[in-house]
Amino acid sequence: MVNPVLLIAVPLGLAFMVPLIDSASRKLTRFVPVAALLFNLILCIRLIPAVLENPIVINLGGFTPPFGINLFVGPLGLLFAGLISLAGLVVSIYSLSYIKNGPVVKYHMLYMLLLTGATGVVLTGDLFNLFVFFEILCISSYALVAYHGDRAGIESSIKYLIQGTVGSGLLLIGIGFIYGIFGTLNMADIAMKIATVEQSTLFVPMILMVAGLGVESAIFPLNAWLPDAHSSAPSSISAILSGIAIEVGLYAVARIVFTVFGISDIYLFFAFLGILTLLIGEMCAFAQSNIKRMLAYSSIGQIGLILFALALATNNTVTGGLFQLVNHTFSKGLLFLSAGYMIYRSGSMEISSLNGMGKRMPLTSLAFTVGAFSLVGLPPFAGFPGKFLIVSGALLKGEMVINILVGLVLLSTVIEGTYFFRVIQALYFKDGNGEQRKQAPATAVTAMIALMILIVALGVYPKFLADFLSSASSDLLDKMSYVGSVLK
Amino acid sequence: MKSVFSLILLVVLGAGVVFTLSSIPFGSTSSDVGEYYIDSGRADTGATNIVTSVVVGYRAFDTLGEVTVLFVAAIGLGAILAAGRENEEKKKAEWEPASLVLYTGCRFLFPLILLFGAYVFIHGHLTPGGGFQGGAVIASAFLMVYLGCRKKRISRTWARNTESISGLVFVVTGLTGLAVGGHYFLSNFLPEGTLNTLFSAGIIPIIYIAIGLKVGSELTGVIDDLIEESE
Amino acid sequence: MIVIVTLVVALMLSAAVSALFFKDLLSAVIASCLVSLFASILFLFLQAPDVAMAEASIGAALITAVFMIALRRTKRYEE
Amino acid sequence: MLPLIGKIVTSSGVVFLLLGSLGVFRMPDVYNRLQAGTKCTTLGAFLTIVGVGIMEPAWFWKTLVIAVFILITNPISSHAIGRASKKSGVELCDRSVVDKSRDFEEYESNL
Amino acid sequence: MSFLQNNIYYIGAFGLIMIGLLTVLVKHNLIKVIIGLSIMDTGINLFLIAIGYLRNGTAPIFSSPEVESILMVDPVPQALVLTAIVIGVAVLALALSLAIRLYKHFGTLDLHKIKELKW
Amino acid sequence: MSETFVLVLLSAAGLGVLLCLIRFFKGPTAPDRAVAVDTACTVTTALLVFMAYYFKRQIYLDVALVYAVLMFIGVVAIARFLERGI
Repeated sequence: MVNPVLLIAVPLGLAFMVPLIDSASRKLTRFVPVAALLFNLILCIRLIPAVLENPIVINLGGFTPPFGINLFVGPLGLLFAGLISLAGLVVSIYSLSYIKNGPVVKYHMLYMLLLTGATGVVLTGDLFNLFVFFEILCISSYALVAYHGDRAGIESSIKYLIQGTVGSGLLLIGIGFIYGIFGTLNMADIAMKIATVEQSTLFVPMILMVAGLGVESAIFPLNAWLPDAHSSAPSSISAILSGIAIEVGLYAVARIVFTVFGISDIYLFFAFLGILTLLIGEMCAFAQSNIKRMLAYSSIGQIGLILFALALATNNTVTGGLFQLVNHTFSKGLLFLSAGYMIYRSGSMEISSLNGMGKRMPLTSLAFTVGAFSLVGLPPFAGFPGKFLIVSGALLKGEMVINILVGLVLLSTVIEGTYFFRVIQALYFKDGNGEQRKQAPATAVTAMIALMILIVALGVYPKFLADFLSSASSDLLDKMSYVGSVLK
Repeated sequence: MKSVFSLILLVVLGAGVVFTLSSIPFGSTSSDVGEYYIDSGRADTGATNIVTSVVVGYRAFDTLGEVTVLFVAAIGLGAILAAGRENEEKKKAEWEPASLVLYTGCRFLFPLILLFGAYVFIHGHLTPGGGFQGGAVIASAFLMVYLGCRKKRISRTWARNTESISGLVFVVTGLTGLAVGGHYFLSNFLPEGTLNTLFSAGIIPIIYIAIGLKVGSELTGVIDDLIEESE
Repeated sequence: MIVIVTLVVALMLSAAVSALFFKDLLSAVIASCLVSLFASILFLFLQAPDVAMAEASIGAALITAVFMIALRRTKRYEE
Repeated sequence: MLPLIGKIVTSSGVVFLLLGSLGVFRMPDVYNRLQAGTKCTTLGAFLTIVGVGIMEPAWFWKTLVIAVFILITNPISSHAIGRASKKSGVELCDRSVVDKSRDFEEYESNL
Repeated sequence: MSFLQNNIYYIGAFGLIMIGLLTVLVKHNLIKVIIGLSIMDTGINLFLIAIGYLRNGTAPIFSSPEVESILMVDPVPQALVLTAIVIGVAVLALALSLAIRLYKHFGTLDLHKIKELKW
Repeated sequence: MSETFVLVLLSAAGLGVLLCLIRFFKGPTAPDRAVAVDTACTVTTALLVFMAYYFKRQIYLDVALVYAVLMFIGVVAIARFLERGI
């Protein structure tokens, strides 16, 4: 059996090695992230059978939990790690040709470290360790948002940094309270001891931690940074931030709320929060004329939908939510990547400037269309099974409040369809100027085709993923088996 | 309006905090984990400074993450300062040279402070201090050189290579532990030696020296990047 | 002993408040340097010499210098 | 015997420290404050720290290192501040009688 | 007196956190905001250390034989704070470099005057 | 006896720091504040050595040493900023 700690250690070692590689050969550095993520992907695939049997618990340094730090590689963690390596691999292939100017070596290092931080967050079983890896994720994304060094990038990076730093401060205060109350930092240990203290004392730490993580995962009142940051970053980074970073934040929220605290009284509150985030995201997206801002607001909406699905806490809805999450990573990545080259070609981010793009860049436009259809949830693509599972699972609960919320979900889908259709109309049914056909570079096309194939394959054979996802959802919801497998 | 709103927010936060703090009395609770570390930290890791044995022994993975955070910040700072620099007009900032007293003093103190920094991180497992503090002291020594005589600069390639080699030493030590030390990443595979001597505590001094060099060269690089910005 | 601790805490808080009010950013930075100076005394009172050392070395000297460099590149007075 | 000597040395050092701080508080302008704050506190800190070393003989060498460090660094830093305040245009207080730095500048400009 | 003895460190820590947060929320000069963030960081560190304190305890370092029998304070928060301090300085350096770039582009540090992007 | 002795000296040093701090708040110019911080740091170093004596731990002297070294660098940084040196 391979050791899952290599998922973190090898990319870190490679990242530390990049300056040495750089002094040997400048061309080689661009391929370091590709190599590291390929390695991670292969490792994840090799781990699947073992993890489906039993979650793997790795004690780092040989100290048993709660005394040492442990990694918990369950189906959910492995799903996220695999998703990160797959999406990261595709985007790193895309950015081989997309990133040409500026400090390229530093871009690739930061990119790799961002994904390593994300992997660390999803695998760790220790609260403070989660904070540390979260900081790696956040700091590298602050720097990457400002990568081009233009006015918008710097400004949005500042906004992001201030809000993110306050958020991580709140998270650290929450961790301090948790340590003061329980005397331990191991998540399984806290989950076991949670019944021994009064629930009212847990309220403030939980609010602080959820607020801290909520800044990164863009839950409603804390998402002011997101549209700016996602729209002014380089497109490859927008794809990663939308597809990976906020999902990882959501994972951390879910892990803390479900597994560590597990207080079922407040789940409905999170469902409301999710619906609020969904509606606000979709409405703001509808009002945008800038395509990247539109996609960024749409990410807020999708996060709200996934939060709603997770907060209902039945096996069906959580499976649907995770399916929607996978779909969002792929399709939002595809949307940002294709939009990146369309913006590059037309020189403007306004939707009106994309008129007639369907003739000038047919493949890129096709990729955009596939991503949009999949995100809306049209049947042949990967978005459909996820939304179907969420809606049917929520209706199965049979409560009046939840039925109303489901109605709002459907309404938001309609809004989403409308604004995506507007872009597609501009792409195919409006005449633009300049008819010369010029395709995106080969690496970018490869990345987009790979994502399209993944989306269609998941839409056609949802069963392929759904089985794995249902075991992942039981990993999230079944607190006792988590505790049992960590504290043997 | 905004300040009133933020005051209300702070008052609510403060009330919640006071409520929760009442269940954490000051200075009387002790955690099981902490007691375990104090009781068996010396036997487990061989370091007399229990904080060190927690930082580089029990929670070494955190430390790896933390070194990475600093690394990320140093690279990010370099990227931000470098981005778009080429298409800006160069402006020569005038600056006052340091006085002779400061120049001589800095030249005299530089090796002493460097030595002191090295002492701090080499003795990390015996006395207070360790990689971060020692690294910060070393970076301060270089900062003092920049303050005293600005023309003297350390070579960037040298600093970068120190940084990446010491980072690699950390990761490779961990992987060696994975290979030979009973299949645990970062496990202590070297003999622990006698307590309270310099050559004890297995891999802890090695890791602390690596951290010290890495933190020192990274912070020096940060200061160097910032100072270079105006030239 | 408690009197001295209270004195240090009061001085620390007043330094922090003055950092909020100074229009001269240089003074505000010096005030924040004082805050971490007093914080490191408090860390020593709380029996944490490692942390006191780290706070003194990083919080007081390095951060002050970095702030100074940044102030040099930007503007000294808050408008 | 040693503890008593240590106590006397330490107490006298603390008196100097207190006087130095009082000087910083009371003096009229930067240069006078610098004067009080450096000379008094350097001696005061030296005496107190070495006094502690005398009270605990095992610590003597380490305290001596700290004291010598203060002895070296304190004049340099106060020199730097003094020069900086002169360069940044802080005037002497109106009761001062001699300004060697201005005299020097006049002398240089007359050359 | 016993109130002070029990709470003075918490008062100091949360005082710093509140002052820092207030600075971040109210001030609109970027350097001031960054100073506020650093003050808040210091407060959080003080809070974490105060949680681990044991009355009449000593530092968890077995440097000499006579400390064997004395109570020792909790080493875990100290280890956490060492990490948190370094993370704080990393964020601060990044923020200051962004501030330098911002001043180069906009010629001001006032966050209210910078409205390239609508919120 | 010994305890009260140390406490009296600690309070005296604390009073010194307080006086420096009042100068810091009064200003009026930035160099005044730098002087106040410089003096406060020197007094604080002495105070830290006292605290090592009070707690009877030799290892705390290292903290005082770091303090003495790094305060110097911090104050020099402030001074160099004032004379436009960085």
